[in-house]
Amino acid sequence: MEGQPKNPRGTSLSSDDIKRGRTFLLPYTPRLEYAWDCGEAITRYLEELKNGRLVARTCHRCQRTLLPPRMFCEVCFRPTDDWVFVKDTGTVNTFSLCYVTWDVRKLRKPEIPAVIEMDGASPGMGIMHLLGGVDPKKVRVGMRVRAVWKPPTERTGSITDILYFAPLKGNGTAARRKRKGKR
Amino acid sequence: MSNSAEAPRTWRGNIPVTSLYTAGVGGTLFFRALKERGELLASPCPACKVSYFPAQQFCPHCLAELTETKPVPPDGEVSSFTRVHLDRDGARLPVPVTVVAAKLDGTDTVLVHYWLGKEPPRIGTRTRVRIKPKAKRVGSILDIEGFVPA
Amino acid sequence: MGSRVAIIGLGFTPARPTSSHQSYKEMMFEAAQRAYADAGIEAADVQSFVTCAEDLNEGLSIFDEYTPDQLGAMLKPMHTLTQDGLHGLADAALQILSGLFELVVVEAHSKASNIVAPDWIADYATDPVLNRPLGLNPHYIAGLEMQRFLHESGVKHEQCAHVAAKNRRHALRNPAAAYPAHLEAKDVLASPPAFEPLHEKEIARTADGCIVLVVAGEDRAHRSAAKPVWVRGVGWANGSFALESRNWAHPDYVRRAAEIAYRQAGIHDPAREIQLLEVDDTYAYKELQHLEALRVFPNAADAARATERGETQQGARLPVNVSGGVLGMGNLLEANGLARVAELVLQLRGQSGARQVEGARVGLAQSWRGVPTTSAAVAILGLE
Amino acid sequence: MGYRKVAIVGAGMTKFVRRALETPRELSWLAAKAALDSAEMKLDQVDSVVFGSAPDAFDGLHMKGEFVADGCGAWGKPYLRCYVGGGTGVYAIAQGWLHVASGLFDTCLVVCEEKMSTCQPHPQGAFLTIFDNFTEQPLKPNLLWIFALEQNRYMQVHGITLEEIARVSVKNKRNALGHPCAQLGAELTVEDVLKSEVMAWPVHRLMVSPTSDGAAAVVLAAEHVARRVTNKPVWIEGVGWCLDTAYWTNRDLYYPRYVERAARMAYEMAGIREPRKEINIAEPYDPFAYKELHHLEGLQLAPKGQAAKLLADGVFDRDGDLPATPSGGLLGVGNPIAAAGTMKICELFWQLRGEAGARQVPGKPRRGVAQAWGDLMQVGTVVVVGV
Repeated sequence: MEGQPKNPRGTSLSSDDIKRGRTFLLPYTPRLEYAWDCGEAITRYLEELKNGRLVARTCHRCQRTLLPPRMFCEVCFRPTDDWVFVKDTGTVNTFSLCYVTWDVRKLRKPEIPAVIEMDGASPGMGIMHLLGGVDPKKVRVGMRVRAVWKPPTERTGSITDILYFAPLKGNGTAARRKRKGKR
Repeated sequence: MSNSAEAPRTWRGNIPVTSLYTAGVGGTLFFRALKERGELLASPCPACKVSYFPAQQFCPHCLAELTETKPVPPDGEVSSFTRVHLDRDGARLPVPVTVVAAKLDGTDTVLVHYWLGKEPPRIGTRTRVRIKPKAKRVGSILDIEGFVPA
Repeated sequence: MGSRVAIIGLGFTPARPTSSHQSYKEMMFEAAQRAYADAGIEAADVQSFVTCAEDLNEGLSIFDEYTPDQLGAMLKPMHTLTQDGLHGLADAALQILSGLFELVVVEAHSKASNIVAPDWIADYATDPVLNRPLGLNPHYIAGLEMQRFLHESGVKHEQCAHVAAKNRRHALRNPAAAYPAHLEAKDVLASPPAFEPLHEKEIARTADGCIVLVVAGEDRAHRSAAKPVWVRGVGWANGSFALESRNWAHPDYVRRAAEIAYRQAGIHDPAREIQLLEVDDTYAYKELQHLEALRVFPNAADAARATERGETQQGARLPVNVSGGVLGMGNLLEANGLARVAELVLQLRGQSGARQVEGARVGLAQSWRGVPTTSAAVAILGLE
Repeated sequence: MGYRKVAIVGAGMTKFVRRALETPRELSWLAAKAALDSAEMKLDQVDSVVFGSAPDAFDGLHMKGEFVADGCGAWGKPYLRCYVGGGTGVYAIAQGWLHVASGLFDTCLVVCEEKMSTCQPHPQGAFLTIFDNFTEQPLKPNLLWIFALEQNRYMQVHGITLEEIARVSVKNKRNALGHPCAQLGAELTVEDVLKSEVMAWPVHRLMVSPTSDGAAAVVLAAEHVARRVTNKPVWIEGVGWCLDTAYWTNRDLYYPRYVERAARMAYEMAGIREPRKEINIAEPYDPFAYKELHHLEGLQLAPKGQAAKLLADGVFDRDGDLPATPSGGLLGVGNPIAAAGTMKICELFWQLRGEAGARQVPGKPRRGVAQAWGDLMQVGTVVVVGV
């Protein structure tokens, strides 16, 4: 028996079809431009990056330290309470070796995006950033890393004020904290 | 940007895409006839007794496939018009642009395009589509220059 | 399962031309906190959430991602509708009437001030093949529509100007409105032409703001802290989107949406059974066009004459857009419909202060999604 | 549970292709028409319409839902466009279910469409902007990052190997050979997959679904209508959806708890207590190979960390105990985002009616679950259907 869907339609166009004028194509570049209000939490976060510090918010009810900071606790649904600084060292939770840029150009040397759990924030509170100053083959989950900052005069108040995170000296995965792994 | 942690900040960004549109099945038929033969194609829906111009693949009233196309004459009448004073940046145009919606004879829908007459149009003004010479046609709605007084 | 649906909580931030002190998340959090406090509930009590937002008004490719945390919706059923807040209210009603949930939150907001080139965003909504190559500011579509509307209805341009003047004046009494002004029809007509016949002061300017509703099933509503405002009917519909095939003089989709809402509400004679209207007036002529489509007046010319005579202003027989409408409060993008609903809730509860309409028991809210759309929704709210 | 009974009575879809000639509106129309035709229904029998689609930046249309409405048959009808990122294609069926279950409508036409080829130079331009605008986009992330980060975490926590994950690609692309709409059906080996280019370790090219253009649609009807138009209604027994926090770097990505929540909601509605025993076919979301395994665990169809082993044992093969993705999935049929989720619903419709032809799962399956996922590793959407 012939299966469903029977005789499906939809016309595939190859680049040759387009060259031969099988259809007409119209390019258009929209102006999708924004100036987003950072608000209280992100303004402070970005300003502190300029100072070479990572700032978080605490929630007194669930006792968590939240990074990136927010003015509300998403677990307790209440305003967060205090600003606290967390360290610029942390532990790699997961990573990738990426050979493609955001606009799909190939890279010979991979970028190394990672989720890094920051020391001083609550367990599991990571941020996304890049790893650097490390042989890609040697990157491991559990690796201890430290932020490498731009020089103060070059900082603009952006997450890119941290160039990347580099391995802490003398660590392999030895400093891996015990909460890693299955839950 | 202020150094003060108190001053509210904005962060600028964009969505970096370009869109490349196909004319579609109906559009390809329509634009090919326009480009190659200078013809204006409509597609009638026999069930709904509506003639769609420009030609399209299906009837939005009943979802029937429109398999037939027919050329229509370039003559019709103005159903509405507007004088546009602002560009897409919101800036005032040096010369306002007049745009009309006009219904071609024998069709039931309108085409929106530039008004090329010196005098402003009125609703009901008889009009005619002006098509670019063949050498300049590429298969676009701009192969039509606009509407002129009939 | 209750067979009726009520609004039991309302929270909002005032509409303002800008809101640079808050991120969109902080704005939503503030409005949600107020709504939950108003309803006497905790966020944890809410079973399902709906946000109404369009990606390209937010500037993010999947805005749905960023909606749950500031509403207390983490790990709950939540989804986005890329439509007006009134569509969101309709969705909440579906969720409740299906028996799936009894407490649903609807949110919509605008951070229009964050959009650098708003008319270019609207341009990106037009048909890329047939219309966009003309390279026009997309508001021209309203100019074309108004011209045809004036022609078929016999409404005079000056009468449209009265709508703009009335609604901007109404906004003077609404502390949540972004564009209050002492304006007369002649001032509106004297403003520069924009998309003739439309003049600049006939076009609503955008504003920022957020509105959150707590919606409940009947049993839950009877146990609520606030006086329930019943959603007696909610309808929504689309017309043909194509400029080529749409109905240029009559927004038949508004009529269709109203038919659905009236049928549910058991309303036969809207002009008699409804005491208060909040309808879309993104462009001044739209209010008149919509009053006809809603069958509140036999035709737009009657609506126009009534407006001219002051019969639709605050204190008169049939007040329309006491909140200030979209012209007076500001165009809140996807939040426009909820701004209309918010006004009805406050009025029906008797919480509207200086602009309180006495004796209103049934109100109608209507939204339209702006150019180039043909999409509208209607809700009938009442005390019973 | 006392819900109004709602059935799927028709299904249809377009071919999934790299670049379609059709406009988004025409693609939607093709699918809507095919679904109505399969139920032998006319548009005037449709009371309400639901549309689903992912980012507007793909099709290149702000308010995409408004633009395509005419193609979905929404002229003069109540019309909602729902949106939960990649989870949309399955959620849209829940949205349609709400329309009919509420009692306000007797029928609902659900259409999902995506035309990714419009987006230039590559759909990645739209994906860049799914990340947080303040704290993540300045790092110039691409979509592969987040999948690679999640896959690595999943592999690390459970000790899963790349070979085990590659088997998903092999199975799904092979299954797709039997699908007339498929873009990327293929007979491959695990070695082929592992030898394919590393895009973002541990993700290899053949572990990634393609970008596609396409549409899919179903017709939903209340019981009295369903019984009139078909003798083979497929009932919607359960729907579930769940959205996790946007702060994805604050969660452990090794397990999709939001899928579990969504599945439990749908199973409770369907009265399912032991999903592994009571479900005959699964169509889990497979935009990347590991995702199928991840989702089978979230769906409670495999114990945590055990899906790879069950796959190796043949459990998820078309003739296995619990066939998973007999359609060929996103990896094989293609991935026009929202349409791909609805394609999974279409597949269950045809499978449960015994109409899947070369793809037919043996043993007269009676109940199936379809699932999609979306946003920032964040949304689970689940629909259970049965006959």
